[in-house]
Amino acid sequence: MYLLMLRIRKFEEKVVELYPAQDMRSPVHLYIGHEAIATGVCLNLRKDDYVSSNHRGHGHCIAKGMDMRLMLAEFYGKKTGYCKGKGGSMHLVDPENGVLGTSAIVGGGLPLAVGAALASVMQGNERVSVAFFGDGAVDEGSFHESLNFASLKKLPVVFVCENNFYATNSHQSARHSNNDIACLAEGYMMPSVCVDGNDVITVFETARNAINRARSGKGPTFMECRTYRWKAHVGPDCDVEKGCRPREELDQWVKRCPVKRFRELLLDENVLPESEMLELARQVDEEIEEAVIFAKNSPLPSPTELYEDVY
Amino acid sequence: MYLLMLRIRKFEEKVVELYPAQDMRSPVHLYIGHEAIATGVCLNLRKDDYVSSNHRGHGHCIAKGMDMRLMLAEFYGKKTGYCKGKGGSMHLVDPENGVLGTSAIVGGGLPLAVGAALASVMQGNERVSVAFFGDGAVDEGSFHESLNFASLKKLPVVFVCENNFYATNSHQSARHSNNDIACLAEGYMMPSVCVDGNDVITVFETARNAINRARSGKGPTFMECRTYRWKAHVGPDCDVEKGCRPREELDQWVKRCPVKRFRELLLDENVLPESEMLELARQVDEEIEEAVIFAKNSPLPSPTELYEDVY
Amino acid sequence: MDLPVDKVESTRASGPAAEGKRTRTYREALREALAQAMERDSRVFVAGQGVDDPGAVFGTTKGLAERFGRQRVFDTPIAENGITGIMIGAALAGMRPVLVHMRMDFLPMSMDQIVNHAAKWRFMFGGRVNVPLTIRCIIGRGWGAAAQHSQSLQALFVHIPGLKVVMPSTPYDAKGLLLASIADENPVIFVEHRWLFDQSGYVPEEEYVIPIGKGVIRRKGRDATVVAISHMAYEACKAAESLEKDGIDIEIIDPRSLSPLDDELIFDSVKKTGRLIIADTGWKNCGVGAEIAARVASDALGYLKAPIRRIATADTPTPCSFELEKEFYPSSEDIIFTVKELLNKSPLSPQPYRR
Amino acid sequence: MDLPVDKVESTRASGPAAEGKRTRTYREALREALAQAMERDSRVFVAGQGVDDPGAVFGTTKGLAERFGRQRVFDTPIAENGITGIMIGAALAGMRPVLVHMRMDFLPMSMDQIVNHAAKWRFMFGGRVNVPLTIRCIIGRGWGAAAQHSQSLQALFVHIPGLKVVMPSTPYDAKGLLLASIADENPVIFVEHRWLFDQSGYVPEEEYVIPIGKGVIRRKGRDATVVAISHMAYEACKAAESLEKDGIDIEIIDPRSLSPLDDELIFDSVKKTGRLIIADTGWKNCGVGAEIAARVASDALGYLKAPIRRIATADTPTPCSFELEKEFYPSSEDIIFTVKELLNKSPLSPQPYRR
Ligand SMILES: Cc1ncc(C[n+]2csc(CCOP(=O)(O)OP(=O)(O)O)c2C)c(N)n1
Ligand SMILES: Cc1ncc(C[n+]2csc(CCOP(=O)(O)OP(=O)(O)O)c2C)c(N)n1
Ligand SMILES: [Mg+2]
Ligand SMILES: [Mg+2]
Repeated sequence: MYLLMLRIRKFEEKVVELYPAQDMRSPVHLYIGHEAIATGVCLNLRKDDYVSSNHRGHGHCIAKGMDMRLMLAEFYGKKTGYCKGKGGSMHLVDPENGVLGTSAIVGGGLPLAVGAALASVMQGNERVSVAFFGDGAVDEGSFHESLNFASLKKLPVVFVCENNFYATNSHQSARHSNNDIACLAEGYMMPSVCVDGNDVITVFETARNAINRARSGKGPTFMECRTYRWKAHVGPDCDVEKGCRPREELDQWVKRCPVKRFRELLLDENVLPESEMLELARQVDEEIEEAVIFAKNSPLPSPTELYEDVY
Repeated sequence: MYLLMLRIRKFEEKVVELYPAQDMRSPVHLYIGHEAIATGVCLNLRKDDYVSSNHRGHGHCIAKGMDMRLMLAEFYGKKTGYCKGKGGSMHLVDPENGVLGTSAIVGGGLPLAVGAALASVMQGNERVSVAFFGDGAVDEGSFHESLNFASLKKLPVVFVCENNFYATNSHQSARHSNNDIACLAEGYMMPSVCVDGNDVITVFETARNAINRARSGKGPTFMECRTYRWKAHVGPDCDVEKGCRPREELDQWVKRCPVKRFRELLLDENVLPESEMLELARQVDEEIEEAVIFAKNSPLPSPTELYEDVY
Repeated sequence: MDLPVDKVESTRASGPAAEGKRTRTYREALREALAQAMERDSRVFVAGQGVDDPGAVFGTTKGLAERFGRQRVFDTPIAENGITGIMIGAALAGMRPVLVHMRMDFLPMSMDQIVNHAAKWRFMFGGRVNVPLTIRCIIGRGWGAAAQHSQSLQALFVHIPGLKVVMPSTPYDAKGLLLASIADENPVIFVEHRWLFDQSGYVPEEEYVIPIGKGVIRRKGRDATVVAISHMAYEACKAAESLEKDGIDIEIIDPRSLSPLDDELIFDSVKKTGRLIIADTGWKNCGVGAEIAARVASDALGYLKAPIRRIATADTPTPCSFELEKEFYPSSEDIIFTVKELLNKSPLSPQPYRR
Repeated sequence: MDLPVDKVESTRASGPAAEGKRTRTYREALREALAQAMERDSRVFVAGQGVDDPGAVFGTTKGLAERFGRQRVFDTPIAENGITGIMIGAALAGMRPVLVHMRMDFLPMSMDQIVNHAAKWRFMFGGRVNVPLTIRCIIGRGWGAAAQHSQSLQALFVHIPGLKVVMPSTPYDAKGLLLASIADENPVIFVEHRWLFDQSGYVPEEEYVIPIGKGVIRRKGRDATVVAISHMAYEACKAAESLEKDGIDIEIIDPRSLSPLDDELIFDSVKKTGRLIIADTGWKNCGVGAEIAARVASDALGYLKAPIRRIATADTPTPCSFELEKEFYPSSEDIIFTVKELLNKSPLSPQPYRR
């Protein structure tokens, strides 16, 4: 678990480092600050369980087992990337790991997860679907349509709303009549909880129950996970300088860093000694370095490949 | 009030009578059975208050003060109709009476009422908007988007859901995870009630409170009015023969006929003597007869009129 | 009216020619295709408003719920965008959904999922996934359906790479193209015309597919090429009968698929006749007629002996009044008028046709 | 790069010619138009995601919230269909909303309200009401925006009667057309190109409108007509410079409005040059180029000395990789290549161009 959180964090930090060189030409929406959510949820999932994700999807993909080398190659527009350079940072997919795809259309991914869950029921398998989405997706009609259908048909879906209080620069209070998203979701007659999205253990346990419930045919569950994004909506910079959000708000949330909190817990409880943590960090750095080398050294697609894969 | 209910009922009965002649070539969605709702709500409205309506809109239009002659002419595709024959039964409008238009797209009318309410606030006037829609519209994303926005901005809107349990032949239970629509609407932090939609007094009083609340700047209210349609989804026939719905269900609701109930109440309470009722009925029959003559005798539009009114 | 099927059908499209004897309606052909696809392939299912009700979408899904169960043939909430996305998700997870809409006018509700998701999924992800989804929808004309219940919006989908669009006009094509659409790995917009449901014609009992992208010559002729889409193919046949009496011999091409489009078939015909008219069920601006005209103006321009004309619905929303509907919808009369106009015309005398 | 404005502008379109001295960027021109419209008319308001945030939609709404208050310049939930409907409702109740989308890709979300409501409302109700709504949206190219954040979907709206569509390419036109759109009684889809925001040019301080439906000749020439839309007008100018060196003289027409389209201006040019190329920012199939080609093939066919060619984005969704983007997006190179190809061509030798 700690390894995974570290991987997501360090992967994104590497993107921050590399991006200014201007050769990763794809808009990046960084997951830094949200790590506990993807980690806590996905560690409960089987390889063949489904995940649908959004524009801020790197964390979900790594947590669901995708290869950082192929992800980074994709960001660089390389032929070796997950989508042969056609998707980029906002569009990752991996059928082998159950990743249905990341949609950069707000709210676009919810119905996909519901549909995969419908397929699971029709096929009589036990696969569970998770939809990851932001508080922005709650604004959309597809939120309502997806929750209603999933609950109506008692489908094995877990809705995971990563409420970071902003959609681009728009605060939740400028968009939602009810700031309590979990409560809104209750209207669809499914269990609905709101948890601290920066506490990986809580997320993990809540998700475990929800996923078990789904797998045993009892229907969908809604989880609102409150968290905060550290970086700008898009790109490697921080946006508080530009006046997008109050600095104090960010500072408060940085104090509640999900990685740090989990690290301290592990140390306090003597689960993992500091030395092993350092070793893990080193290992992750190595993996990422390797991914960077792989990505940078990979060939670009050739122009004629444009015409492939349309049908 | 009784006059208005009678007008709506008899108008629709006249359509039933005339339709088989096959010269009223426009799909009719009859309001019979719902009369208490349009009546109870609209009698609280001022002439310049707004109403948005749907495919089953005849009742709303009559209740909002529209002229049955021009309505019927419209159904017959005549130049003298409200829309010069371009709209037909499903598309009526009357800016003078605040009727924003009836949309035959399920859920299409809700945002229009919300938008008109937004305009009222911006213009600083006291106009209230009412959105009439069916239980089918609750399925749509626009329901969610409209309720959220209206409540977020505290707009003077009253949402009136005419829950007749069916959308075409599809029962509510095949479409809604939560059969309690009013409860679902509560999630948007607005007062929400469910009333007997066949009881015109209850509808009237509930609507009065909601409209007063809206007019005094306190924001939107949601009203679910339970009722039943007597005729087929579309057309003048009854659909129970075709196996669309259980006959007993219809019979139960016919017993609870809103017009009959109100009539009995008026008689019981000695508000209106039988003789005056008959006189009213006669008067309405006359109005409608006149409307039929007007509509039938009106000229058709000329072919070149097709090209007018696009821009 | 019977739609003549030229022998060319057997060479240019798959499947036998018309002289077979098993006759079915367009409606039955659709139902048979659905039933056979569901029978053979457990991944196929049918969803949409009213697919399991007594009306059964004009009878095209009649009996399917009883036969295959309500898990595979089910009604949906009126939530077109969400439901379309759910079908895409099911397709991604290995199913082959057939989503049914009573009217094409409801597709704009789900434009986001169709245009931004279904059409993009395969390409955007480098071909690693695909969306085998068939979206059936119905167009029509008449009886005052008016502006929101009458639109023939195929051009909106033809514009989008990643979607296929078909519009069968005969029972034979309806079955063969529906089976082909369900078997296709890509999203297909399958457009039916309400006025065709009662048409009957030869429909083999066994399963067969008509390749998506293959047009057919409905009638051979030498004086002008009329490309006629969906129900307009019948109007063109009617026009041909009348024109024949005046010694005018038109060739009728039914493209059947609009995306991909069998433009070679059209080019070959124009090379022969030198005159082109496209008769569509939808609007003209940026419509299917425009696309066909533009391709011919690019690749077969030199063969044209007269201007290219498009016949389409008027440049207005659909009116309700039958008196205005007559003016709004094109018919065989318009085809006859335009063919005659073109025969008297050199490329240098344009005088545009009203529509 | 400077976009030459031909004198013809002053005669065919309203407003003075280019030699004025007040220079503003496209972005500033848009902002100025909004500010002036709001100043003059209290019914005008601006809504959309991010219109009041520090980014201010690429700066085009900067300062408006402060100046006119957050009741008239406000952020909205991410609920495009509902919000569009709400804007329509406000327009019906006497306001003149300007709805802003950061990307045109989000319009499919609101297709129902645009196509089934805004476009229909006036006609369907016999002209008794109208929807004076302006929908601003932005297209662009590059930086791996990929399939869901890059679409240039104007053709979808040109197809629909009841909508107007404009695509200004200069700061002068941006201001004049935005003021015209806001003043128009009908829904207007106003399409901006991100690569134009920094362009600067003559922009008068006072309010002025450019009539919707009037194109402009950007460059006079005799060898071929290039109709170039939005940003492609710049690519065409670049091409013209290069072709000039080879002694080839092209005429460039910027239609500015796509619906209604100034087809007379195009016909006149084609009658002179005999060659037509249409360069669009969007897809080819049923695209704007198809419409223009079809009109010319109908009304000016006899004047053509060579096939009509369309230059458009490739027949694929938009790729992310810059290596593939180069192939996907057309540029001045494609225009140069195609012009030369056509000059060597008679109408009888088609050999289609790749795109
Ligand atoms: C339909 C649609 N509208 C608008 C956008 C532009 N947009 C991209 S991300 C975003 C904000 C999303 O916020 P949220 O869902 O909370 O996710 P977060 O970025 O906070 O993780 C917006 C408005 C979009 N991509 N899709
Ligand atoms: C977007 C859309 N989808 C489907 C339809 C077809 N349709 C017309 S009315 C209707 C049922 C509406 O039910 P409800 O809102 O409950 O109104 P009721 O007819 O019961 O009064 C349907 C599905 C439509 N008009 N619009
Ligand atoms: Mg957020
Ligand atoms: Mg109902």
